[in-house]
Amino acid sequence: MNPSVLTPLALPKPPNAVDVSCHNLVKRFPDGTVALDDVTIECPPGGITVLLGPSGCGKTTLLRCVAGLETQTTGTMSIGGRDVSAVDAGLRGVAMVFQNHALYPDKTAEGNLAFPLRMAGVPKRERARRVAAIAELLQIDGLLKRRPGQLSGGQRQRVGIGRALIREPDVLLMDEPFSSLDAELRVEMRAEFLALQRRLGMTTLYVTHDQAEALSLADRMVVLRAGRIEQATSAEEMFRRPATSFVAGFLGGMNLLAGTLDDGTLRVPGHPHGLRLPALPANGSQNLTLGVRPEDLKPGPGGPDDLSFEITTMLTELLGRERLVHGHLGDRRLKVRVHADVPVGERLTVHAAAADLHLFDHDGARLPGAGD
Amino acid sequence: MNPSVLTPLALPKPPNAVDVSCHNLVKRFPDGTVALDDVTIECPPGGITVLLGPSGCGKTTLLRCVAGLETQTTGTMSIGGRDVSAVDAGLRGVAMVFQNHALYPDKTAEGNLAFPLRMAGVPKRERARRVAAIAELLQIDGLLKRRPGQLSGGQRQRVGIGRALIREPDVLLMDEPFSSLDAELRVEMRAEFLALQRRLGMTTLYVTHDQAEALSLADRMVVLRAGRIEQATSAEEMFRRPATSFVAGFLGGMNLLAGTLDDGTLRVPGHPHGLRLPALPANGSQNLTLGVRPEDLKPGPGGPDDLSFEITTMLTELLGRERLVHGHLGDRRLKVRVHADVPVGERLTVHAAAADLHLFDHDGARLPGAGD
Amino acid sequence: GTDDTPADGPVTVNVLIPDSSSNIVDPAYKVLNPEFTKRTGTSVTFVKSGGDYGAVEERILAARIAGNLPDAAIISSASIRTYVDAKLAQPFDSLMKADTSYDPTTAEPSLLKFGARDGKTYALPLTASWVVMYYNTEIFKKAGLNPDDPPETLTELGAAARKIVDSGAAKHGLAFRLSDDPNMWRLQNVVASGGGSLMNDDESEPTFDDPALLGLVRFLADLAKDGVIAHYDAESMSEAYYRGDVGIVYDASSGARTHAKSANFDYRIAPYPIPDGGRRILSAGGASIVMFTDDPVRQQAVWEAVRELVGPAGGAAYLEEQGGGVLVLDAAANKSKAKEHAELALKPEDVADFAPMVQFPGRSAQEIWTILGEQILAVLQSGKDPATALADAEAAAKPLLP
Amino acid sequence: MNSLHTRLPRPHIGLRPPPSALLIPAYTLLFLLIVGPVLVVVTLSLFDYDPLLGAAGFVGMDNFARVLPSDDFRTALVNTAVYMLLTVPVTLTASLLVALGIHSVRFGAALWRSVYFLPVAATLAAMAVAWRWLFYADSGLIDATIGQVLGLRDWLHSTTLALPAVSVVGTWENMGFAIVMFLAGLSAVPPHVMEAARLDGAGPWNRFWHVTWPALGPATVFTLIICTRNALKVFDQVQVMTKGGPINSSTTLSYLLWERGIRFLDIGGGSVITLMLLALILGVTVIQLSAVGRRWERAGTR
Amino acid sequence: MTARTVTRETLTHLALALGGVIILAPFAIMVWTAFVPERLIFTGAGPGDLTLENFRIALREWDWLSAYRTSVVVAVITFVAQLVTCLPAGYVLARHRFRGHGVATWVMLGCLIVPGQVIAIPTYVVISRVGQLDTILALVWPSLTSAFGIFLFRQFILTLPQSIFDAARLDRVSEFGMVWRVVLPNVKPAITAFGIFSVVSSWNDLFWASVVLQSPDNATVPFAVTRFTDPEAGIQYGAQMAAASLAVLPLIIAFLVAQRQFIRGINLSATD
Ligand SMILES: Nc1ncnc2c1ncn2[C@@H]1O[C@H](COP(=O)(O)OP(=O)(O)OP(=O)(O)O)[C@@H](O)[C@H]1O
Ligand SMILES: Nc1ncnc2c1ncn2[C@@H]1O[C@H](COP(=O)(O)OP(=O)(O)OP(=O)(O)O)[C@@H](O)[C@H]1O
Ligand SMILES: [Mg+2]
Ligand SMILES: [Mg+2]
Repeated sequence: MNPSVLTPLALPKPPNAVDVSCHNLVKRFPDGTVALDDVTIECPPGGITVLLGPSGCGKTTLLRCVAGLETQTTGTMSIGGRDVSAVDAGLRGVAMVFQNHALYPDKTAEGNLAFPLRMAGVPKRERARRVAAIAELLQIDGLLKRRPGQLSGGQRQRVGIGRALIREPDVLLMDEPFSSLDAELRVEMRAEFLALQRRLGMTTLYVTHDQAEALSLADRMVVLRAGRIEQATSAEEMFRRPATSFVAGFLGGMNLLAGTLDDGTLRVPGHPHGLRLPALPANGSQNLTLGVRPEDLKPGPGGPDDLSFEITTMLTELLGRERLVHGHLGDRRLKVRVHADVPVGERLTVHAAAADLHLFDHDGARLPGAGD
Repeated sequence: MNPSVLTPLALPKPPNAVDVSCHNLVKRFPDGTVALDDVTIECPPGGITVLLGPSGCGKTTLLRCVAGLETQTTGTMSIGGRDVSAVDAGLRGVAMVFQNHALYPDKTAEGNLAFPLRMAGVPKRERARRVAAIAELLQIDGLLKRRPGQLSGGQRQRVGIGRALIREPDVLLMDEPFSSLDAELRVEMRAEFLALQRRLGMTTLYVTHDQAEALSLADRMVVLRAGRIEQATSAEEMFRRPATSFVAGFLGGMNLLAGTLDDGTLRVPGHPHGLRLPALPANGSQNLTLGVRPEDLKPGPGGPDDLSFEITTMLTELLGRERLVHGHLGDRRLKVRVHADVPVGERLTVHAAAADLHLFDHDGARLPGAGD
Repeated sequence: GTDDTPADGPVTVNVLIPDSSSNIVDPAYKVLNPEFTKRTGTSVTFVKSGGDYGAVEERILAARIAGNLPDAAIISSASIRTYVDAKLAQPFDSLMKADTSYDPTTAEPSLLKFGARDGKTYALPLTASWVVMYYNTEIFKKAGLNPDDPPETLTELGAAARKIVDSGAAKHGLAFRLSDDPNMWRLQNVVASGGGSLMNDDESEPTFDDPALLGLVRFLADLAKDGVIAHYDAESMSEAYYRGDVGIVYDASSGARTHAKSANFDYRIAPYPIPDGGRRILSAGGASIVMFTDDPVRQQAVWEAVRELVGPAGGAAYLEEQGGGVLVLDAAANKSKAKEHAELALKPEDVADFAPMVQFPGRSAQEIWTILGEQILAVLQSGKDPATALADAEAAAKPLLP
Repeated sequence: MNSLHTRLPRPHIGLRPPPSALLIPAYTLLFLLIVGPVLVVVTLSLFDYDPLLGAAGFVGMDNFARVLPSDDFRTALVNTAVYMLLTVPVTLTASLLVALGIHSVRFGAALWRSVYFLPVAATLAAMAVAWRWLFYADSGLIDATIGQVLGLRDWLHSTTLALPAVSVVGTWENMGFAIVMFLAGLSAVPPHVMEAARLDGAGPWNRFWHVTWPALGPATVFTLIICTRNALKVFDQVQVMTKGGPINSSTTLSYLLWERGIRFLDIGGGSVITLMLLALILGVTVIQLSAVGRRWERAGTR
Repeated sequence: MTARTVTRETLTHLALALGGVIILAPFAIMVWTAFVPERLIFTGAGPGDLTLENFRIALREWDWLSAYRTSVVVAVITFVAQLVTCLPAGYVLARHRFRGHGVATWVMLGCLIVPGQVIAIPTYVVISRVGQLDTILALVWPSLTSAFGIFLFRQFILTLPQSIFDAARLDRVSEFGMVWRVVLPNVKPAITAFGIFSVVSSWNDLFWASVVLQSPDNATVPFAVTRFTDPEAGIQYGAQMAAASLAVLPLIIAFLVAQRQFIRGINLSATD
């Protein structure tokens, strides 16, 4: 359950929601690349599981394995409690939005949308009705007579989404479904999709690179890294208490400062003074990584319980209302989100509350402490 | 010049930077679709012109016309002061990152990257050196022996970017180049690209749906809408003073409240009381649209010079540190960005400073007033 | 017709035909018509081979393997022996004898011999054509030859042919078909006229060391060496002749119609030149009908059809179709066309001497002919010694005999 | 959205017949129509079978011992190889050029397609006559043009030129086929990759070499193998043009097998030649597939 | 169009025209001869001499309507049967790996190389044993499927993007549906090419027809062309060329109709 979505849209799961799970999935490609390395995932039935991870970490491969388009090297997969490891893709009741759209080049947008219904033997009139409805939802109603080659990137992507949704499948796999849409449309589509998903209760696996999308959709969030699961939990939990420095860096772009702990002070290479930490980790680890989010760093010296230090600004970026200031502390780069413009090449004192600090050990594992 | 980038990276333009301009470009496809309708653009030589606009507005078509891959129906195009309207694509000195990557399916990543250099007759060793350099830059150095079919979406996209950059072209066209990359990598790549662009001074036309990217890269920003130019100016200017309500809504997702002005109060349908505007537009327009960004709305009643009103919350979305609260005011929906969690279905008082309000007339054109 | 009308409906028999040879099949279509069926109770289905005699032989082979031979077939008269040797052809004798209304004496006796082996008649010729010489009088005149005095012996032929070439009247004096001439028809005729034969007396072995054959090959080789003679296959031979590039050809009398249509110059027909001191013998070509069925009822029906074809009606039809370029079995019909035969250089005494072509025994007959042809061509084209070539041919042929 | 409420029937999670079931109709027929009869022919190579007498006797390898060392066989083998070398490279290159030409023109492509298609459609019997006239000594078009330049004359009646003459006809016949194949293959060239190549500064040659040629891979492999097969089993052209002559100089294996097996009624000998021909074509196909086939095919596989 | 492209276009046309002359020469001879009186064929004729006499002979001597009908029926049945059997097989060989895949591929390649003459007699024996000689079935029997077609389709299916097959599998397209709904519309140029060869070769096939045909009513078009050759009397060139022209006419018309399919209607760029 997504704790952040507490609206009437969050209907109780339809009783027919199915669960999807993978156990010890390994996928090795013929050239030896191991794209998935012992992946075990349980997707909440009727919920949305968001997959996150750096480019090339195996997200698409995982979806393709679930769909049955790729055969896992070892491991098993079950859908609705049944082992489908050896079941044909077409019989798993899975629909997918492909990263590259994968439209039928010879069929019009309408033909593409209607195709899964034709395959399911839906009568013509019913088909037309449902195509019209989904096209309206996706705002492509004026384009139904065009072939994929005559559509823009975003339009193609929407046709691809429509083709997956129109079947109202038990399991929906979405591979960066909104990546080619503009921000406004993306937000709209996301909301429409969420409403539909909540109503129909299809178990969804969702890959996205958009953090806002991930956080707002995820009933469960899974971070993959080089074919392995780094962390799998709720969105809120993951954002608040990233289990590893990798997750922390990946989600929300946390600044990570590695150094050695010396008498309550974090020594960072290239920086003359250390950082005096307001709280220390429970165990006496020597090599530490300190994490703090750009938006948790505020200009000014802060209070006595805050961590405070000085950086040299290098570059600022306009983000809209705010600016992202890139600076460095010793040899380390870090980013700060500020509201006003700051001059480049000068020193800037920033502070962060003890509660906003995250500590990770030598191997990147979270240390209980400050932020908890 | 991008006013937000005031770092050593912003080198003076190399003397060989060329200008790119289109005059009264019209593109009508054989099926009658008008994708570009009288578009005139001047791209600053050596700068980055970012194209923004909703899906299907003609961005890709414009890039393709500039590249010479599509022949304009009417209008002219010049590159480096030379009329290239009838010049073959290969002779325009233009490189392009395609929305769908368009890699050579039979060549390895390395082969794809080296191809433009081979065509330019660059000797083998030099080619290898440059391929290695660009691959490292794009973090695909381990993948050089793979074919496109063996790469993930984001990896393919990076190969496509590398292929365009490696030539160090005079003119670079980039169609959503980072859309398949995760947030972290995207920021990194963006910075690397910017550094490279500043160093080489290639005149760049850049399509993106990512607002942060648009704002941080644009020397000049152009918003297209249904094949026409809606506004073309600097990023900062466009963000601060959107020329139309369309731009305002599109860039940064401004809340737009249309209503009628009645004695200094904006009457919004379905809302019993009106909104008392702290400042009025110069002319006495009756039908108005009030624009205010979600992040400019702050909880609480605010000061006397602030606009203040009550909304009913409907839904909250986690954005990371912050939350986006969807609410309604009468029949209108609006969004507020807040730091704390707010209960759903309750009333929330918000306020905005007069300087953060934007007013648009009946046709969507900006009215001089409050925000200026 | 016969008196005994069949009790239960018409009997249908299959006759395999070389359907590309309209000269041979069209009269058959014409004669074996519905009226014939009504009259005799025999109906004939023509089975198309899609080609000429060669195609017919391929079809017989396939049908033989499949065990569904047609009831009868129209084949080249030269191939009769092959089917007799293989015991596929059925004799007509008892049918002929039983048919009281048929009078064998109305048949040209020399033609009747064509299908006779071991005292039985295995085939009846529908047409018989003979070799004649066609020559282009315009070329003759240009070469200073007298068209009214055509060559009659090989020596004269050689001289005339050389003169044509030497005077520049035509590219070649003579064309002589060898390579694809079934059973070396032209060669056989000249050799026989020179008193030789390609086979021994009991027709069991080839005699390629025959002096007449050797002489002929030497004669041809001499001419070939100087380019006087060329074009050894059917199409090139006639095409060169029609183009006016060749003065003289040995060709079938049945081709007279085609010559009349295709030659855009003045030409004449004369008896073919023979070896000096020889006596002209006509080894005939043409089409014969053989019967394969051994079912008495069907045999009877085949006989009805054959009799119609070789009788007066068929004879007349063939002579009509071929413009007199052939002889038919019905002597009376031949007489009525005697004048045209004369124009085709056939004298009455020739008819009496009509002889069938020789054929090698057994199934390898075609291969032996091919071997012989290739050896002779090797002489003409690559200058191989004639005697060696013929000896080689004989050596290669021997193992192929049954 | 409300209209999207009826749910589709759920798919049964279960097993389907394997895709290879789709091979059944074609392969059943292939076995019935081709493999079976071929096996019969193979068996016959061990027998001395007189089709006319209907007598057959098992002779073991005698037929092989008789046919394989013979001059006829050796000549036919060499002729077949020469014919292949004379036709296949020319056919493929010329057809590819023509197809590229037709594909590149903006106007008149339909006209050229028709022109180059005509030879495919025409009946060989009639075309043979026309070709004979073209090859006619001295005054025929070929002697009058190429012949003048190269000093060659009367191709069809020359023991050295008859085979080249037949290969001219074979090339001409197969070109129509190859052009049609290449034209179909050209429609599979991904247009966006072609565009990328243009922007990458690739000229026409490089665009061909780096984009078109790889994409044509599977079509090229097909055309190469079919053209080679057509060349190795050439029969019709030989029969209508030269009947194997003069003096066997244009006898190919296929012609020899027909001559032996059908015309000479030597079924056993014909079967041996059939076997040799099949082995030859199969061998050449294997070589082609392993030399270039796999590589070219993979280049165009998506 | 720039001057450059105009020049290139013109040069291409010139080159194509040059090749076209060579390609068309025999064909032109055929058509020309069909109109020339027999007597003038070898000595040359001018435009004034042309005549329809040869066509009159060809038309009189042959029942063209019946031959066209039989040939069309045979061509259509053959093409449909081959398409129906070859397209699925080509698809499976191109896109699936299964046990026996290699064997199946080699069987296909093996069948591809067998000359028709080789298997004619065994096939003839079978057909005659089941009493089907002289039927349409006998005519089409050896061509009910075609290794050539399987190979051709396999090659063209290889060039389709894998992603459309993935999408279709998830759209629950059965393997059967995959062939007809996904492959078929995307390999139209290949089908056109295959159609051309299938139709042309069954149309022009004399060999097999002459083996199994018996009655004149079933004769196919090529019989008409060979009809004017006599082993002794020679060839009636004019009539033969007229017959050959009449024989090829329907093919040309069919080709002009099929041409459309060659025009690229599919833009595969929508998918990678
Ligand atoms: N067919 C293949 N053969 C070999 N390696 C492959 C193949 N397909 C993918 N890979 C590799 O497997 C890894 C995982 O690929 P995958 O497509 O799952 O990544 P992803 O997480 O979807 O990335 P992205 O966000 O860039 O789309 C990548 O490193 C990729 O290069
Ligand atoms: N070949 C074509 N024929 C007809 N219409 C086309 C064709 N290509 C594009 N269009 C239409 O032209 C319009 C502009 O397309 P374009 O690809 O330029 O959009 P875009 O701005 O790039 O959109 P996106 O952000 O979705 O990629 C769209 O409405 C599209 O449907
Ligand atoms: Mg992916
Ligand atoms: Mg686009």
